[in-house]
Amino acid sequence: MSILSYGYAVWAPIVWIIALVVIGVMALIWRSRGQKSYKKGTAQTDVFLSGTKVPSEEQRHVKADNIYWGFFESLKGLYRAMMKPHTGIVNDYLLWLVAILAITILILVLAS
Amino acid sequence: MALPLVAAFAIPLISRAGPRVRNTFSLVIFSLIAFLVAILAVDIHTVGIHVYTFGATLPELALPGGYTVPVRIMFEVDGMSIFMGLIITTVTLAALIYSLHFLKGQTGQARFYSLMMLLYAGMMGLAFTGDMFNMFVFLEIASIAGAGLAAYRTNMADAVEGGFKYIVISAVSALLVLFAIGILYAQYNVLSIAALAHYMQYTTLDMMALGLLAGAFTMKLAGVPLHMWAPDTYTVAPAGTTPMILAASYTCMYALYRVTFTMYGGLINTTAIGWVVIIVGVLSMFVGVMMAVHQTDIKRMMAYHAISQGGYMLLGVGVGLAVLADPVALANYGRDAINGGIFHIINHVFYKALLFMTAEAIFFRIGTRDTNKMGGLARNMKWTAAFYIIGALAISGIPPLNGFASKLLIYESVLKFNPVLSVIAMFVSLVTLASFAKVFYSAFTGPEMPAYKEVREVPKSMIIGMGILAACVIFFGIFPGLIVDTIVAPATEALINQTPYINAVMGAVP
Amino acid sequence: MMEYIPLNFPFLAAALLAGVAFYIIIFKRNLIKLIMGIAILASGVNLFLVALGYRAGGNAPIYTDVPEGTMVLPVPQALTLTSIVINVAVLALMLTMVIHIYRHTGDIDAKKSRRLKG
Amino acid sequence: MLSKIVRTVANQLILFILIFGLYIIVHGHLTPGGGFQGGAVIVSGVVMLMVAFSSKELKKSLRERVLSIMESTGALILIGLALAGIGTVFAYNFLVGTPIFGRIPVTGPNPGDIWTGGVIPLMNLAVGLKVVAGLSAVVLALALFSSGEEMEE
Amino acid sequence: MRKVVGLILLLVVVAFLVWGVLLIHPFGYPPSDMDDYIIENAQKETASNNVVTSVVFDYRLLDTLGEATILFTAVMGVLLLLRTLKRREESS
Repeated sequence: MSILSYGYAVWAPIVWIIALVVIGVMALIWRSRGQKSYKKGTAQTDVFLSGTKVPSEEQRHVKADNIYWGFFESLKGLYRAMMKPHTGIVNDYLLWLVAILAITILILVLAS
Repeated sequence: MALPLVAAFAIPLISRAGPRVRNTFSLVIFSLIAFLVAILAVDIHTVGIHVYTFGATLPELALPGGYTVPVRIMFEVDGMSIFMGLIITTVTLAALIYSLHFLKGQTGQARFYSLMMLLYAGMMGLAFTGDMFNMFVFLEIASIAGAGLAAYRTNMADAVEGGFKYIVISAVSALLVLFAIGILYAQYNVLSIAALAHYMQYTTLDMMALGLLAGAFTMKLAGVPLHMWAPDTYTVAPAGTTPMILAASYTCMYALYRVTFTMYGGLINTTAIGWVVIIVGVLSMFVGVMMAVHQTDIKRMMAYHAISQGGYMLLGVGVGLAVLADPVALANYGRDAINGGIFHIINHVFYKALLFMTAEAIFFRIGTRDTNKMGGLARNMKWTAAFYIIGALAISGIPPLNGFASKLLIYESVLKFNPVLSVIAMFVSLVTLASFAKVFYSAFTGPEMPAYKEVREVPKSMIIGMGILAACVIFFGIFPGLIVDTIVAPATEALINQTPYINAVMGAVP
Repeated sequence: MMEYIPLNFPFLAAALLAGVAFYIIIFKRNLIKLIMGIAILASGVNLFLVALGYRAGGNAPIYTDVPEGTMVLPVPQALTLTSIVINVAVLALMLTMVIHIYRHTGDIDAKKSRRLKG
Repeated sequence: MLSKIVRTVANQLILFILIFGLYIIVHGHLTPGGGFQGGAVIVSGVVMLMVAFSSKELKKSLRERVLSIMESTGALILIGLALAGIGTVFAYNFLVGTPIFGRIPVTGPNPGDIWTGGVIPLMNLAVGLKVVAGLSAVVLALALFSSGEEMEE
Repeated sequence: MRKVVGLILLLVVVAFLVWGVLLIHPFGYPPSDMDDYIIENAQKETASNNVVTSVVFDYRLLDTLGEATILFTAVMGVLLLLRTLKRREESS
């Protein structure tokens, strides 16, 4: 019923969910055995920025542009190459269509 | 035979919805249509292929008495067609419910709903028809309705631009399809798909026609490098209609499969075509996801993800197509690959529609799609955030949601075929998760932006529309075996083995 | 009866019309010219379709006071009729959108209307 | 708003254009032509009026709501005629053999008979109505929009 | 650069189209199974003299239906896009 089984593998979501619940319960138990001296609202939870004053929350929220900055920085060449064909011009789309037509017909005619 | 009732109920509704539409009226009629489609689905899965000839003295009388070519237009519904029909109906129902409140206070609602129904009718006809020229006609219906809907917000310049790009692309590809139909008609003087498949001789002209059809349909289903129109159009389309345009592009994928498998099924070397499809699929996956991580516009990112997920489907079906020749490999992993590719269509349409709807909910409330300006929205839009999490986990293949099941099928079968492709697929899935985590962090979490203090939750009908899709996503995730056995396996069988489709019409002809 | 034509001139004309249309829709930046190119492509396809159905020496497939003899094929004419109306509809919608683009960007150059890119 | 001569000639000419279009529509099952062609002819007459008089003048007589309702009724008649044959099959030509439009002509060349064709003449009329309404609505809307006017909702 | 590549691809496609249309049956002598049936039986089945009309409105009625639907769609779209924007809440 719920088991997706085919020739060489089996995927049973119910079993997976049960395992997830069990692991979650175990994690909660383990967490409850943590140290008790931690209290919210005290100075323990404040951000400590090596003495300098901490910026307010609005500044601490990272903008979407800055997430994965290193990823884009390392792949800059790839992105420059990939941005080049993405000109928002309709004619270019149709040129790509003509190119694909030529290649496809060539392949198919040669394959037959 | 519920099919003509569907076709007949859809179109008068459209015509009547023109002058003055009542939302309740359209809802009632549409739920009736959905009910009929469900009946038809059960009927098909129990009985088999249905053929309905329009205008003959008997519905089953495909061939005029003692004659060897079908003359009239016929609908021919098999497992694959009804599969697409179920997808389209569910998505349209959700989109209709979603749009009820979304359009509050905007002009031209009557025409909006009538265009929505027309788009639905075009997609259903495209999925059900068994006639090439009729397929072209329904393709045009879907294209025009989609373009008109995409340009709905005429006060925004980019909306009109996206609609214009969509209709230009659709017009050119539809004309190419028509040219191919003319070539086929010139050779065999028939227009029915089954009759064409029966008389097909794979001459050079047939190959040219196949090339034209494949190029045009690839353009419509937004496979790299013909994908550039998709982000422009998906981004600007108003809320309820973006999932429908998505479904329209996958209906074009169905048309491509129908042409490739059914009409050209007995081809000698399907390996070449299979590898072409595989290459297009891998390119779509990689380029789509790489461009998606880069985006800051939320709906644009989702559109690029739609492209990359379409690559998964093409990959799965392409593997199946490449091994269609030898039965051993087909029985070993090819069938599972096609299963995964087809199962991924319905999964992807559901969770991507859900994501588009959440994005439109954000746009509906705070009036921007730029993720740089968002932040802390989960405080006020809890339902939207929850639905977004469900959709994001599903699209990045986290168990037990439905994205994982189909992706697992694709991974395992492709691993047997060629390990490199499987590794690429897993990498793409990883980057997908990364990009959605990025948008979730920047949009929903974080401190409360001062500008969005008074942002409220979206109206109830939008939540209901999203909830339907979320329920479908979770259900398909929990019971994948049921779905695959009931609706996916018949579709795969219909694709792999085209003789029943042909014999349903041309059975009497030697 | 007409004698045998060695070369399919009407089909050639249709193919060349399609080529001209492709040239226009690829290289002309003006949106109005783009629409013209699509119209030319449509007319080329229609010519191809209607030329498919011609039968040598045939007369129109209408039995009202028709002279005896063969008839040309009726189905391609019906298909052409349908596709003509379809193209009329598409062109009307495209022109509407071009009017809106001109309203917004004051220009009908495809290079200028590229807010959505990347 | 062109000169008086043009307006007078257009006033006289529109009648003939209408008659010719109606003739093409009604004889669609006997002579070349049909609903679409006749409708296009009539719409050309409407365009001529629009050129002769200004489109604002025409807006008073041709209201957009009326046109839309006309088009919907045309489409509905077409659907209804197709649906009326559902007794046998959807889109079955059910009028053949009945006294109305039902006479079957002798096979082969013959002088036409207006009472033939089954549902085809009625469908021609419906399509003609639809085409006239739709295309004139499109042309009028385009003219008005490009001339700065707005068509009433 | 773009012009050169475009011209080459264009020439390839046009060459294929020309080659293809030269392979079609000689002009004026088409294969005609379906159309012969229609020409013979149109008068008996649809009681209409105009065979083209009988094809449009009887044999391929669904195409005509879809065609009318397309016209309807286009009119709806045009009137939707050219509607007045006064009573609209600015959504951008």
